Amino acid sequence: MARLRRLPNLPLALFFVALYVAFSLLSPRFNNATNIENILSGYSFMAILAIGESLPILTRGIDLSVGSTVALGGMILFDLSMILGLPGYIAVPAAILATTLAGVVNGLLITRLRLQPFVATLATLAAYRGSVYAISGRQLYPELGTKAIRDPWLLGVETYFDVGGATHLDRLFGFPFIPLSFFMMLAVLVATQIVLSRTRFGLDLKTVGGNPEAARLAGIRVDRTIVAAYALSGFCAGLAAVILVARMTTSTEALGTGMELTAISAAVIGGVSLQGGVGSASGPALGAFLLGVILIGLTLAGFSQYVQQIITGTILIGAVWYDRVLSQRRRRVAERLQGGEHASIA
Amino acid sequence: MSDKSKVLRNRGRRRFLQGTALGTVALAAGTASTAGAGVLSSFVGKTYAAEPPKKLKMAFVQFLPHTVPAAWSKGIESVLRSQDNIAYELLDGQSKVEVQISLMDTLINEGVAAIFLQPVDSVAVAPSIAKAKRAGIPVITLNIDAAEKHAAHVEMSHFLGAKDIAKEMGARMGGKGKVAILNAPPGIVIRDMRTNGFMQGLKDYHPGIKVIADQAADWSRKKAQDVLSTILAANPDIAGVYGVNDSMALGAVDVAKQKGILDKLVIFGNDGEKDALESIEKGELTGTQYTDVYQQGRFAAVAATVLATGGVSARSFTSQGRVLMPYIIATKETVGQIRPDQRW
Amino acid sequence: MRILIGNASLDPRRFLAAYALPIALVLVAASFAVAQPAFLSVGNLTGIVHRVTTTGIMAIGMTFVIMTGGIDLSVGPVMALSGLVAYFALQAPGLPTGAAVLAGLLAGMLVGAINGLAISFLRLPPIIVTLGMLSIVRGVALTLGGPELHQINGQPSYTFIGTGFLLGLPFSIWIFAAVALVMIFVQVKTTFSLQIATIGDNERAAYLSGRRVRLVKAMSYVLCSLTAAAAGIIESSQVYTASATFGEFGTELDVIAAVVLGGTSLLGGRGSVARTLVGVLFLGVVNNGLNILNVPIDVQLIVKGAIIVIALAFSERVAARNQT
Amino acid sequence: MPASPETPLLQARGLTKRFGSFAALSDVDFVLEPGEVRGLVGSNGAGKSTLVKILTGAHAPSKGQVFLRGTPLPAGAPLEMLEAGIACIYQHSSLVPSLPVLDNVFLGRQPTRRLGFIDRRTQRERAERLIAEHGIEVDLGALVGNLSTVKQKEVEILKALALNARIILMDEPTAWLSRSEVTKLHRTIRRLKSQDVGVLYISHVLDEVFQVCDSVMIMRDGRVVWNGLVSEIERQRLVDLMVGEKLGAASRAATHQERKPGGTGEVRLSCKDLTRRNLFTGVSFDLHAGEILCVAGLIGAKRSELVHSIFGSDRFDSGTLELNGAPIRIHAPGGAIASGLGLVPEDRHRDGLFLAHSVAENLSMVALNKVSRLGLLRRAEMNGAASRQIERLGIVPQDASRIVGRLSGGNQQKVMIGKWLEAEPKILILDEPTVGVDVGAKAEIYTILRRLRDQGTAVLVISSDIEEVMTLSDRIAVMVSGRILSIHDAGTITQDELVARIGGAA
Repeated sequence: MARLRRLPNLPLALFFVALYVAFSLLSPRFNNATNIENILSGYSFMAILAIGESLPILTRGIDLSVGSTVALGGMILFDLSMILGLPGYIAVPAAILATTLAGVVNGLLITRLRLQPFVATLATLAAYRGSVYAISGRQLYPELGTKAIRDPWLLGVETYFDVGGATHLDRLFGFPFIPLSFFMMLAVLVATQIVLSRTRFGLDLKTVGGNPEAARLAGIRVDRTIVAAYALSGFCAGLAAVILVARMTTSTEALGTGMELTAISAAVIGGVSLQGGVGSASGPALGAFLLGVILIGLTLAGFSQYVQQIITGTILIGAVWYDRVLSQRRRRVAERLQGGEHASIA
Repeated sequence: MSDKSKVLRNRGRRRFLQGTALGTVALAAGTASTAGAGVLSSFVGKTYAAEPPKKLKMAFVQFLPHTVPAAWSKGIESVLRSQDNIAYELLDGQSKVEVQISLMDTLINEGVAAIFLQPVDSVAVAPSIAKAKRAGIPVITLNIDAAEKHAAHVEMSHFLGAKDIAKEMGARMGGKGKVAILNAPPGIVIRDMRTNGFMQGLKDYHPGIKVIADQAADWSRKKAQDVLSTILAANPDIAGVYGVNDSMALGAVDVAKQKGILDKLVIFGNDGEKDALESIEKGELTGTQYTDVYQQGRFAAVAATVLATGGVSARSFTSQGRVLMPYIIATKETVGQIRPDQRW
Repeated sequence: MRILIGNASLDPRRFLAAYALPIALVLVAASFAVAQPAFLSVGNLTGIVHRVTTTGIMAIGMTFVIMTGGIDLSVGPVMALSGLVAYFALQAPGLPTGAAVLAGLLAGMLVGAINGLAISFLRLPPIIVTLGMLSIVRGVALTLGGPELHQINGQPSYTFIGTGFLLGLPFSIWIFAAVALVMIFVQVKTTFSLQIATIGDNERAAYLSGRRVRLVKAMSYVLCSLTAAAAGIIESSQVYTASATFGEFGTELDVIAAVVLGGTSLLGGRGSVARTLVGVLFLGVVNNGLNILNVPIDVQLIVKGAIIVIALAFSERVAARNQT
Repeated sequence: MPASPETPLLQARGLTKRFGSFAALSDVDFVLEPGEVRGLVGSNGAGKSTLVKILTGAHAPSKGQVFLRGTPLPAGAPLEMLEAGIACIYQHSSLVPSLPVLDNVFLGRQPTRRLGFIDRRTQRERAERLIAEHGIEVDLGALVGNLSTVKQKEVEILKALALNARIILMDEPTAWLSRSEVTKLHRTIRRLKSQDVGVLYISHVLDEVFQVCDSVMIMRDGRVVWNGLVSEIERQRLVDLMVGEKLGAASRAATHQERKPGGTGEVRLSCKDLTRRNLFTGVSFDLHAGEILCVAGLIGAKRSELVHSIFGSDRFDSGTLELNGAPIRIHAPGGAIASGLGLVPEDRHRDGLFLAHSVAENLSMVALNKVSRLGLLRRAEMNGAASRQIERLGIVPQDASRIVGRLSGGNQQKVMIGKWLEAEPKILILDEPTVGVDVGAKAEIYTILRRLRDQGTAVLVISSDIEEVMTLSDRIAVMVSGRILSIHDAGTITQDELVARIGGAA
C-alpha cells in the first residue's frame, strides 16, 4: 500500500520563506533584485528538471538518466548549430525531440523488458553519457571547443524581461528582470499541474503509482502511461538543456553530471512520495529553488564551501523530516475523524 | 647517456630561465606599469600602498577540489594575506558548470573586487565573464583561457607542455615503441588540450611511436593501476605511459614497481605536484610537466590587486593581460632546480 | 546450491533462472577471451578480482541494505572519510596500525549509525537520508583533510593491506575473499539476515512478530557503511594516499548496479550475497574486457549500459517464465 | 438492446486454465441470466478466483470461451470486459489509497471532455445520484486511504455501480463487512436484480448464499460439482459437496461442543479499565486459562485497536494490564511475546505474512530463537518445526519450501496461525481468524483453537461473524463503540439476543 501523504506544500513554502528571511538578515546582498534575478535564471532549468523527474516518481519509478539526457540534448544542440549550422528553430525542436525519445527508450526498457526503473535508467545513464562522448562535436572538431554558439534563435532563450518597468512596479521597489527561462518554467509548471489535477492522464499516472493492480483492472493502459511519464521526463530534460546551452553559449560532455540526484532531491523535498501516487508540480519546482536559495544564500553569508555541503545535506534531511512529522500528525487526525485502523508502523 | 642527459639538463635550465623572464614581461605588459612594483613589493611581503578604507573582497571559484586549485589558492592567499584591506574566499564549483555559473552570478551581485576563475570550459563561462565586466569586476582566469576577453589570464600551456612531454618521452624511448595513455573522460578542456598536445608532439617529433591504448582512468590513481595492468596484460611490450595527470602516472608507477618492469617503462605525468616530484627523485616516475603553481597563484593575486586598487576599470580592457607561466619538463636531471618552497 | 538460489528445488527452469547471470557472465567472458586471448592470462584474471575488491566489499554491505528495501547513496564519501581518519591516526606517534584502521572503520560505522537512526527511527526515506549524508560526509571529509592528497609514507604495515602479497595473491584479494565468505555465511545462516529479508518483505508483519525491526534495519546501514569504510582503507593503502576527494561521484551507483545485477530486488525482501558477488564480477569482467580491447570510452559506456540491460532482461525473462 | 429470452446474458463454455502442469480450472460451463443472483461456493483453491480472473479478463483461459448475449468476448482483455459491462468487486482492495473517493469511483473511466480533461461536474453529479439511489454514505472528497475498510468496500461497490454494469462479480464482498452492512449490501443486490443486472456472488458465508442467491454453483478442484437452484439443495448437502464428506462431518461436529466458561478458573490476563482517547474507554475483563473468550461486535467497535494496545503494538492512555495477577507494562510486541502473549492479526497480507518467503520461514519468524542458536539458523530444526505445523494444521501442499504468496487464502491463514502456535503462547489473541476462509478450513481452525484451549491456553477471539461466536466461544464479551457492554457465558445468550446487543441495544 502506498504510504499516504496529503500534500499542500504549505510547510515547504513556509520553510522556504523562513530560510529566505534568514538569509536576507545574514547578508544584505541576498534580498535584492539582482540576486532574485540570479536565482530565477540560475535554477528555473532545475525546477523544470525536477518537475519532469517527479512524473516517473509518481508512477513508483525513478529516472536516473536525466543528467545524461540533458548532456545529450546539449550536445545535439551544439552539433546541429556549430557543425551543421542549423538555425535554432530547427535545432531546438530536434534536440528536445531526441531527449523525449531517450525518455521513451527508458519507458520501453521498463515496460517491455520489465526492468526495475532504477536499473533501467542507471543503464541508460551510462549509455546516454557514452552517446554524448560519441557525438561530441568538441572531440570531432577540437577548434569548435573554443567557439561560442552565436545562433540568435537559440541564444534568444537567454533573454530577460523588464516586467517591473512594464508594470511600473519598479517605482515601488527594485524589481528584478525576469528571465525567459523562468516563464518557460512557469509554463511547464502550470501545464503539469493542470494535467495532474484535471486530466485522465494525470489521474492515470497517480493510479498507476498508487495501486498498479487496480490500474490494470480498471483497464488503464499502464504501460502506455509509464512510457509517457518517462517521455515527459526526457522532454523536460531537453528544455533544461536548451536553457543551459543558451546560458553557456556552448555545451560540454560533462554537462548534467549528478544533476539527477539534485532533481530527485528537489522532487522529494517537494513532497513527491517515492512510494508513488502522491505528488504535485509546484512542490518539485519549489524544492529546486529551495536548493538554489541554499547554495546562493550560504555563499553570500560567507560559509566555507565545505561547511556549505554539510549544511545543504542537513537541510535536505531536515526538510523531509519536517514534512514527515506534519504528514503523520495529519494522518492521526484523519484517523480520529474517520475512526479508521490504527496507525501503521511501516 | 651521460652527455645526453647533460644536454637535456642544459636545455631544461635554459627554458626555465627564458620562461621566468617571459612571465614577468608578460605580466608587465598585461597589467598597469605599476604592476612590476606591485609584484616585487608583494613578494617581499610589504602591504600594498594607498589602501581604500573599505575591505575589498576577492574570491576564487575553483572547478572542483583538487591539488592544483588548492595550491593556486595558497599562492593567491600568500599575496593577499599581506594586504589587510582585502578579504579572500575560496568557492567550489562542485565540478558542475551550472554551479560555477551560479557562483559567478552571486559574486558579481556581491560586488567583489576581483574574481579568480578556474573555468571548466573556455566558452561556457564566457557569458558570466562578460557579465562581470559589465559590473566592472576584473576576472582573472587560471590555466584555461576564456573565449571572452577579460582582465588577465595566467596559464601554464597544457598543449605545449604535453607536446614537450611527448618529445622528451620519445627521446627516452629512442623514437620507437608502444605508448599507452591513461586518460580522463571528456568534459574538461584540460583533458583535450593535453591529449591533443601529446598526440601532436608524437606526430611532430617521433612518428615512429605508436599509441596502442588510450583508456579512461578518471584522474584516479586506483583506476589507473587497474587500467594499466589490464592494458599490460594485452600488450606486455609497452615502453611508455603518459598519465594525463600525476595521480594516474603514479598509479602507473605503482603497477610497474609491482610487476618489476620500472626500468623498462618510461612514465610521464602532468601537473608536477610534489608527490610526483618525489617519485621522480626516487627514480620511479620518469617525468612530468611542472610549473610553480604557487607562483601562478601569486601572479594572479598581484594582477588582481593592481586591477582592483589601481583604478583600472575592467571595462577598459581591449586586449587582455596574459601571463605565460614558465614550465619545465621535470625529470630526474632537472627536478633538482625546483626548490622545496616551489613544491606544492 | 542453496547459497545461490536459496531453497529452490532442482527444477531445471528454476535452475536456469538462478544461474541466468553466471551463465551470462561465462558467455561474456568467453567472447572477450576469443577477441583477446590475453584476457584469460592468470595475471589478468587476478587483475579483474583485484580491481573489484573495493566495489565488491561495498556491494556485499549494500546487499543487506537493499534487502530491507532501502538504499545507501553515501558509500562514496564514507570511503574518503575512513581513509582520512586512518591517515590522521597513523600520524599519531606510537599508535599501532591496527588502531588506525579501527579508527577508520569506526568513523564509517558512525556514519552508518546516523543513516540507520534517521531511516529506521525517524522513518525518513532512505534515498533522501543517504543523499543528504552523501553531501554531509563529503563536506566533513573536505573540512578534515582539505582537497590535498595526503601521502602515506613509511607505513609498511598499513600499505601492506592494499599492496602486499600473500601466497602470490594481492593481500586485498584475500581480504575480499574473507569478507565474502563471512558475509555469505551470515546471509545464509544467521537469523539477522533472515530478519533483514522479512523486514524487506513485510515490515509491519515482522514488527508484529516481535522482531526488533528498527534495530535490525539500523544495523544493516551500519554494516553497509562499515564495508564502505573498509573499502576506503583498502583504496587509500593501495594508492599510498588519503584524500577527501576519493570515492568520487558514481561510486555508489556502480555498487548498486552490481547488487541489482546480482538479482537483489530494490523492493527488498529477497537477496543473496553470493549472487551480488557474481554481479560484481560481471561488471569487473565487462570493464576489464573493454579496457583490454582498448575500446574507446564512449563505446565502453554504451556497451556497459546495453550489457546491464540485456543481462537483467534475460534473467527477468527466465524468472517470468517459471512464474506460476 | 434487450436480451432475447433464449440467449443468456453471460455464458461460459468449457473454461479451462492451466498453470504449468496444474489445472486450476477444468472445463467449466455456466450461464447467468439477467436479474439472476448466482452463488458460487467452494473451498479455497477450488478455482473460484481463477474463474473470476478469467471473467474480468485478468487471465486468458487456456481453453473455452465466454459469451455475452451470445457474442464471444475477447480473452484476457480487462478493458473490453469492463466495456462489455462486467464489473468485479474484489476480495482485496482495488482502490488507490492516495486518491479521493470520487476519483476512485470512476477509476479508469472518468467522464472526459475534449483533450482528456475530466468533466468534474458530470462526475460528481453521477456519483451523487448513485449514492442517493443506493443509500451509501461516503464523503466523495475523502482520501480512500483514510477510510475504514468498510467504507472502502462501499466505495468499491459504488465503483462497480458507476459502470452501470450488466454483470457484477462479487468475490467475498462481505468479508470485511459487519452484519448490518451485509444486509445493506443485500438490499443493494436486490435492487440490482430488479434492474436486470446479473450477479455472480462468491462467499464462504453460506447463510448469505441462501439469503440472497437464486441459484448456486458449487466448485471443487477446479470443476463444477453441482449447479442448480438454491431451493433444490439444503445446507448440509452443500457443505458436503463443497469440502467432501470427511471435512463436512468435521464441520458438523464443530458446531456442537461442550463449553468451559471460565476455563480452569485461573486468571491469565486481566484488563482494568483500559482507555485510549477517541478509541475505547474503561475496558475491563478477565481472560482465564483454558477458555475461549469471544469479543463480539460490529466492525468499527474498536476491538482491533483494543487488542493491539494490549499487545503493545499500540498504546493505551490509562488503565492497567495484569498478567497472572501481576501488573505489567508492554511497550512492543517483542515484550508481549516474551511474556507469553500472541496476536494473530486481522489482515494477513498487511500485518501477518511474508508473502515472498517460504512456509518454513514464515512459521519460524515469531519463535526464531527456537530454530537458532547464538543467532545462527538451524535449517534442519526450522524445517522440522515447519513440517510439524504443516502436519498439525493440515496445510496443503505439504511443502515447507513453498512460497507463502502462492498458497490459497485458507492455507495462508493457517500459516499465520501456525507461526504463533510455534511460539506456544500462554495467551493467544486472534483478530477475525476465519475471514475469507472456507468452511472446511474454518472447521479445522476451530478444532485447533479448541485443542489449544484444552491444553490450557487462554484464547481471545475477535469476531464479527455471529455464527462463529456462537460456535466457538466459552464466554462472549459484547463490545459496542469502544466499550465492553456485557460479558455472557456461552449458552446463556441466544443468537438473536446477541445480534440485538451488538447492535447497541441495552
